[in-house]
Amino acid sequence: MVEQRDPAVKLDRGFWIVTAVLAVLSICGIIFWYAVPLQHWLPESAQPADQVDALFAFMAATSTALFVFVCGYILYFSIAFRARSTDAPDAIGVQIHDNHKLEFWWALIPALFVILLSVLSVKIWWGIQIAQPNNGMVLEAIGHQWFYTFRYPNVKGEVPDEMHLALGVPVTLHVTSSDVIHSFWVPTMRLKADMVPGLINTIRFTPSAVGTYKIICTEFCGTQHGEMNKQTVVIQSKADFDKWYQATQAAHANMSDALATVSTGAINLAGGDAAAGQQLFSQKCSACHAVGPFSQRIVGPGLKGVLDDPAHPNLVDGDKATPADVAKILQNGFKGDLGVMPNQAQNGLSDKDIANLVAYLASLK
Amino acid sequence: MDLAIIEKIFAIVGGIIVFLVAVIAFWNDRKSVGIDNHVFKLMLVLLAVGAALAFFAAVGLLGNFPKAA
Amino acid sequence: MAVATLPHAQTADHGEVDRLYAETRDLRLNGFLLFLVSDVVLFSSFIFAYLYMRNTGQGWPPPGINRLDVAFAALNSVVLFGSGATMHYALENWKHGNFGRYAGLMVATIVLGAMFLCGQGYEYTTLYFREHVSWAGSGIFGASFFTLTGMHGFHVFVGVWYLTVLLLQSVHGVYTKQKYFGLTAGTLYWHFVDVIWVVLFSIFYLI
Amino acid sequence: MTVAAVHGGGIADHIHPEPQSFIRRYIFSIDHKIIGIQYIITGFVFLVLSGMLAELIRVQLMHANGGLVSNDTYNEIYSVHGSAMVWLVIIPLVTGGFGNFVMPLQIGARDVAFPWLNMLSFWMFPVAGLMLFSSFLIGAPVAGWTEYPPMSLQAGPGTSMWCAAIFLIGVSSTLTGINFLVTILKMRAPGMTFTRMPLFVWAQLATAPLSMVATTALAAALAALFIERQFGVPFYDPTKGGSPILWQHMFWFYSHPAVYIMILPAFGIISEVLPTFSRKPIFGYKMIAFSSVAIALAGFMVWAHHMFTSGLAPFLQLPFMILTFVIGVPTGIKIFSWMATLWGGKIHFTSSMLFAIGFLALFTFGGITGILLAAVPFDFHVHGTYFVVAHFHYVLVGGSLMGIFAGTYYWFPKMTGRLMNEFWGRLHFWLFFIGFNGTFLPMHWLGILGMPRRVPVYDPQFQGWNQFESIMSFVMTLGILIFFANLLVSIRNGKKGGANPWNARTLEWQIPSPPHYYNFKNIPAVYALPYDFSEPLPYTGLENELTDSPAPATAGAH
Repeated sequence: MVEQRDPAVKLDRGFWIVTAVLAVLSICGIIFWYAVPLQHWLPESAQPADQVDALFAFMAATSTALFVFVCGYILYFSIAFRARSTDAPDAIGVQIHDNHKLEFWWALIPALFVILLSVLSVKIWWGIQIAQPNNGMVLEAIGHQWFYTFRYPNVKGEVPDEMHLALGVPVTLHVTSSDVIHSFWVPTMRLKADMVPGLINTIRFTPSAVGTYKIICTEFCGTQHGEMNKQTVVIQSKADFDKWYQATQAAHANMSDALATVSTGAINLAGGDAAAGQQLFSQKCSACHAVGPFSQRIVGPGLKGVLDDPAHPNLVDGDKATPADVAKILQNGFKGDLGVMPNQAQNGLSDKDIANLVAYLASLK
Repeated sequence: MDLAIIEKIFAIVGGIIVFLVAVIAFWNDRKSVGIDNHVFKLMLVLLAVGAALAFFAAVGLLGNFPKAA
Repeated sequence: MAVATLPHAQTADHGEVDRLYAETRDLRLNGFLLFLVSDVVLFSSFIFAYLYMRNTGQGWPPPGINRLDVAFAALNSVVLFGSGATMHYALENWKHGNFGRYAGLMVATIVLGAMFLCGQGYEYTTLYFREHVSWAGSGIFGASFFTLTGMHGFHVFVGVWYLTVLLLQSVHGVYTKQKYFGLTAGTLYWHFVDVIWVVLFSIFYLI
Repeated sequence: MTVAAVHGGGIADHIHPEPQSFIRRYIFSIDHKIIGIQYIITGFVFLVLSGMLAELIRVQLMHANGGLVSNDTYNEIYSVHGSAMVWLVIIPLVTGGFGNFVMPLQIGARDVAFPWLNMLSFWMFPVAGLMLFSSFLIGAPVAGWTEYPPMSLQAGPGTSMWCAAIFLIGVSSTLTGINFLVTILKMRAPGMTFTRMPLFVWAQLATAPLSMVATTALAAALAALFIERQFGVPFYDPTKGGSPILWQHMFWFYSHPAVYIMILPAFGIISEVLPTFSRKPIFGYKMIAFSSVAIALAGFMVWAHHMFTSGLAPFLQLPFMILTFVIGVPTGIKIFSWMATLWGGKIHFTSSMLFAIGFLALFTFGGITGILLAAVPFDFHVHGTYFVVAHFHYVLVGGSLMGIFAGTYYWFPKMTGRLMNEFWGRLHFWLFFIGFNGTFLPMHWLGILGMPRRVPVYDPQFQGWNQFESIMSFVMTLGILIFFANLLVSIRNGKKGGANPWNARTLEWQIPSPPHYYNFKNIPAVYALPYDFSEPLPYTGLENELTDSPAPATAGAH
């Protein structure tokens, strides 16, 4: 009875022939992924890309082999064990329930594969996230609806249109956003970081091939998300890059370091209501600014006595701070040694709000 | 007397009472069976913890105090 | 169809009816406990959100907002925890047939629950009018504090009504000394509300 | 076998006379079988609606410059398509639909634990669906089914409607989870121990806690989004101190387990279909059952693998990556066991079996691309591209939807007493299988080469493949239309199937088709696993089920 229910498993010649064929097919697949790597279709333009490609080749090759075996056996079993018209209508298959040895092995094989893949992925992750050079040129990319701008050290303002990089010079790129979530993806670099408002993400790489490469946004960011793929990274030789860098520095020499403005006219500060300003301050400002001395920093400096404490350096034009200067910062935002402050477009303050806030700040002595 | 002090005294006394009641109820029930009774016992323990926390907060050992500047 | 007219109450003897009651009670008990588990998850999610926002690196409470008043909250907590204890003994007395003491303890529970709600109302008005802390206007502090405590307060509010209904039901003889699943469910719910407050009290007032 | 043994474990029968009015019988029914069929009909209606949206997407993408609809309309279309397919089609069909109809029959119960609650859960579902689709009237959500803030905070009023609709369907899902969990734990027929439960019941047992716990977490996230949109209370808005990443954590803490809510019941359906049509016991019963539970548990610990590029601390990426890889092990065990079930069988290629075998191939593919996506370095490259789109369509269409089709062909005779037409069923399979692969296979490649998802217009270099995909999607649609035609015709005119047309061995096939109101005249006793074709059926107490004799007077009343 027991023998009938669990007969010994006999694998016939057909099975071994199919296994051999599948093995050959798998090896062809593996050879294919190593002979024609991803680079063949999509060039590499930065240093860690080769590591990502190596990982992809490994995963694609092993998965192809696995998939060929699974599908091949399914197909073979379906054909070999189909019910034939000569079978009795109530014919049943071989009544096997379990095979602990087999189950052990096929639990072990994926487990080993997972361990191998983990080791390899962690190693390459290390190469991308940790082992990249730390002494790179620090750049910033800022996402907007629906374009990118870039900031370079010692270049005032934001550089539009193209991001220039020098071949072989390591880059530390901080990305963030001024409105909604965007993403910074250069397919040829195999690198991506989401641009999240209020958060700075960092990627590090070394440009490795001269050329012009697309930057693509992969996080949905509004109506024209699909068109946010027009800008490029231009990788140049060091000499060409330096030329561009100096020209840009000169062209931007007269720009304000403040972020782009919305309303440009001076704000009428008359009639500011300090009580309303206090209310606004607790909602809008207190996350970053304390009502304390200049040295009490949260994100930005403490604002007590901003208009008459000599400890407050003037941030706008070097003279003693005036209410108009403070209003200008609230209006235009600020970027400098002390941090980044959003401009009027981002903080959502009306001109009247700004007047109220200035009145409140003036009352802190 | 200051309102805060009255509040604290009530909280201290109440905390002790509730803590003791919860512990006694737990002890009386310790051998009961059934999933509902097991849940009750767990809840009583947590209740005792809560009462203890309230007590410590009222006597000033726990809680939000301005950090020494 | 024969099954459509099964007169089970006539054929089954009394013992069978009791067994049937025990079994349906078992189903309802398990269902009710699972409902409480999903409610715990709901609170946990908001608590996670609060702790996550709290740890985004700007210090807590955020500048411009004073620390919460621990002394009053401790008193209010003791009121709620006390109601948990009275509720527990109310059910114990019901089980032992002391219906008079049961009713007294139930009334005490309801009153203490209502007192807690009043205390919370007092705390909210103080925060709003004296400290200008509001739900939508005080950044993530107002958002997390009022959402979580408000959600809990809503549970207490529902619980007070629930217990009142249970008290009226038991006065009208809906439950017997043997069959009192509704009271068990009410006690479970009330304990649950208490224990959630233990957590909320710790994370808002103590840390 | 004594009467006492049969009745000994019978628990909590809901003994009410069968309602006679049309409304109480077919509209506000508390009978799990009717409710299950209601779920299936409603789910298929929403499948047609969101399938039409899918075709609009494919028509728009025929040209690199779009041109069918405006960008904003396109965004609305794919957002509603995704949300509806997940919450109004797959989840209600696999849990509410097949779970309701089949699970109580398979465990030998007369109904679920809380029939009235079951009705309530069902009626939330069409209401939520109408809310979601009517959001088109006031400006539907645009930010995809994931609705990441700040985009979702700025979008039109339909986004609040979306929150409310998904919240409602979430409550329905939670209640169903509680209901099923109590039913399976407490209402099995005597003798049906955990290791004698059919695998579909195991799958539902693994799914129910997921719907119960994870969906509640989603409810919290949705409530916060709704509150923030309507009352300006800051949770997610970075300009007010909130965090957009918080939403991603809360959303994916639900939505990763949700993937398993969608796929585990499909695993269960496959595990019933394969042994029946191979005339063989399922191979490795315990391994399949326990791996379902392992997948469900591990599903709670991997949510952040959807967020590798969004600023997760680098060292947090590692555990999430490795745990995700680890889920591949139980999944692999399942696939190998199904494969071994075919070996040495007598395979009957009914439509249901074709879909089950197609499921094996397509789900394996989708599972493998899932492993690829879990590797952080490769995810940096393909996150947010068409590779991801291709991956989850392989898992959800090639996996869950194929499972739903297999289940429909399999249990249709039990629901109606009639068989579906096999010729059209096979045609449906081949058109669907070829069309599906033609539509989604090239997407992997497009994603790797640089096509981001959620775009109404794209780089012209990808136009050729997109046109090919669109044409193949019409083939797939044709297959689905044939399915619906077959379904509608067979309800009236299908061949009579009798109680057990497939010679299947689980309990639901031992009673008439369609089953009568109380399911079982006598609650049977169970002696062994159902899948043993060389043995007699392991049930007693079923002698009267297929005869005309009236039920014994005690049937129903223990």
